[in-house]
Amino acid sequence: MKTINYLSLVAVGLLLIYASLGLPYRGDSDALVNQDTSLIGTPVASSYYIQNAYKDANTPNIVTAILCDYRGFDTLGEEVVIFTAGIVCFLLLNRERKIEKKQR
Amino acid sequence: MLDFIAGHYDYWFIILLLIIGLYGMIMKKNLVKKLIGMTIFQASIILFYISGAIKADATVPILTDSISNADTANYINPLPHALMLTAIVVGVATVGVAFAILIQLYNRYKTLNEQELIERMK
Amino acid sequence: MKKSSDSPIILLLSRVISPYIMLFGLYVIFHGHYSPGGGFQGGTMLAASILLIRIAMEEKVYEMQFKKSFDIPLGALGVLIFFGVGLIAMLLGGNFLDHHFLPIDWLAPADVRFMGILFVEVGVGLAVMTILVAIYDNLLEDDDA
Amino acid sequence: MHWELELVLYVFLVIAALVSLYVKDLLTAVVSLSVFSYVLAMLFVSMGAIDVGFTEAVVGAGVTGVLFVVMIYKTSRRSND
Repeated sequence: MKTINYLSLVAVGLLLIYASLGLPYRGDSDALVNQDTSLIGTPVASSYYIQNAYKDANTPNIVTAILCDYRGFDTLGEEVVIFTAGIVCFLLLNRERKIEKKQR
Repeated sequence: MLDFIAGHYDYWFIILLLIIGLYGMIMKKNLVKKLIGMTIFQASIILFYISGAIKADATVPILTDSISNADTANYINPLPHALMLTAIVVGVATVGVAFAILIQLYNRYKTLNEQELIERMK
Repeated sequence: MKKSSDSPIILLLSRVISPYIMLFGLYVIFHGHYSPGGGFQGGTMLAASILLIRIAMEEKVYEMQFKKSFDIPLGALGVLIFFGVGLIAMLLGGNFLDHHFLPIDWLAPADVRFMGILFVEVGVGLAVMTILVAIYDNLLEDDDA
Repeated sequence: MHWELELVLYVFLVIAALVSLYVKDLLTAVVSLSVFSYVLAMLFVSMGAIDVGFTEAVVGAGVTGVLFVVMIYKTSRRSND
């Protein structure tokens, strides 16, 4: 059983290394995600953000502008996930609920 | 050949980290060790996204007056940064839920070893 | 923890350092437009300053700083601030979370979006701070109470 | 993007990950995981992602370590493997 686990680890590693040979070079400015227009002629999102963040929101830090303005819905869902985690911890480990359960 | 290695060596380090995290998750018997392996796995995924965002001879994504933003090759791609920023904070919240479950398991079965846990659950 | 620490160095030093960490966290939240920072980092630093007092002191002392029963309701308030900013923009005719439609008339349109980002970051910081403190508090509950 | 600096940081990263998985005392493993997070934050900053590096330094090396220590305090400290 242990041998199968080790072999599967090595197999996954070799497969990922084979896949990494087709990735673009590191720091390549001409890669597909870094261009201004995509293959079908629409503007690429990150280039649009770099050019228009200061004009739209008066904010020099582009990451903040993306996080709270352009993609605010994403951040809202993420915050709901954090709040759900807090609620789950509260429900699993709270003391008052346990006392109530014991007295019953 | 040397150019190819210089362009790809960090992907191989990231794959090595991913394999280490996967090894911790499937080979270790202690549940806390499995959780540490999951943290390493998650870190390697975040590192892969950040590593794909860099551009040669570009600066950090905070606009200054002296560097023009009309040419987008002057600033690093900011979109993966924003996505991975949320992923890190979601990571600590999910780890908190895992801690709550581990504490409840220990209170009930008095062990965190996987095999003993399965035996005592029967 | 439940009992106070024995060492006077830890007691004195945590009491001195904690307000400065809290001040730097507030700076990181409100200066996040111009420098690295924002709601997530600043909220986590505020949580770190509260957790420092919670580790060093006993329960009676840290209840005076930040009450244990406040953390889930304040987290809900943070989520509601974020949601409310989006809802106001939607009620005034725009899309959900379109800060351009916020009712701040005397500012330029770019500055209205600036203020919208600020409100959102305050909500995110409040939620992250209280939820991290809530996870710590609930992990430390006694099991045999 | 100084490749010598990044190579050293990657080697430290792999060493910290291996130590935190191999050691038998769980408290040592958690301290090694904090070292891992801090080296990771330095690597992010060297790649130009200063916001992500800031977050990782505060969250990964600060709050996660505190939560791990509390969890080990409530359960057992020994590990068999």
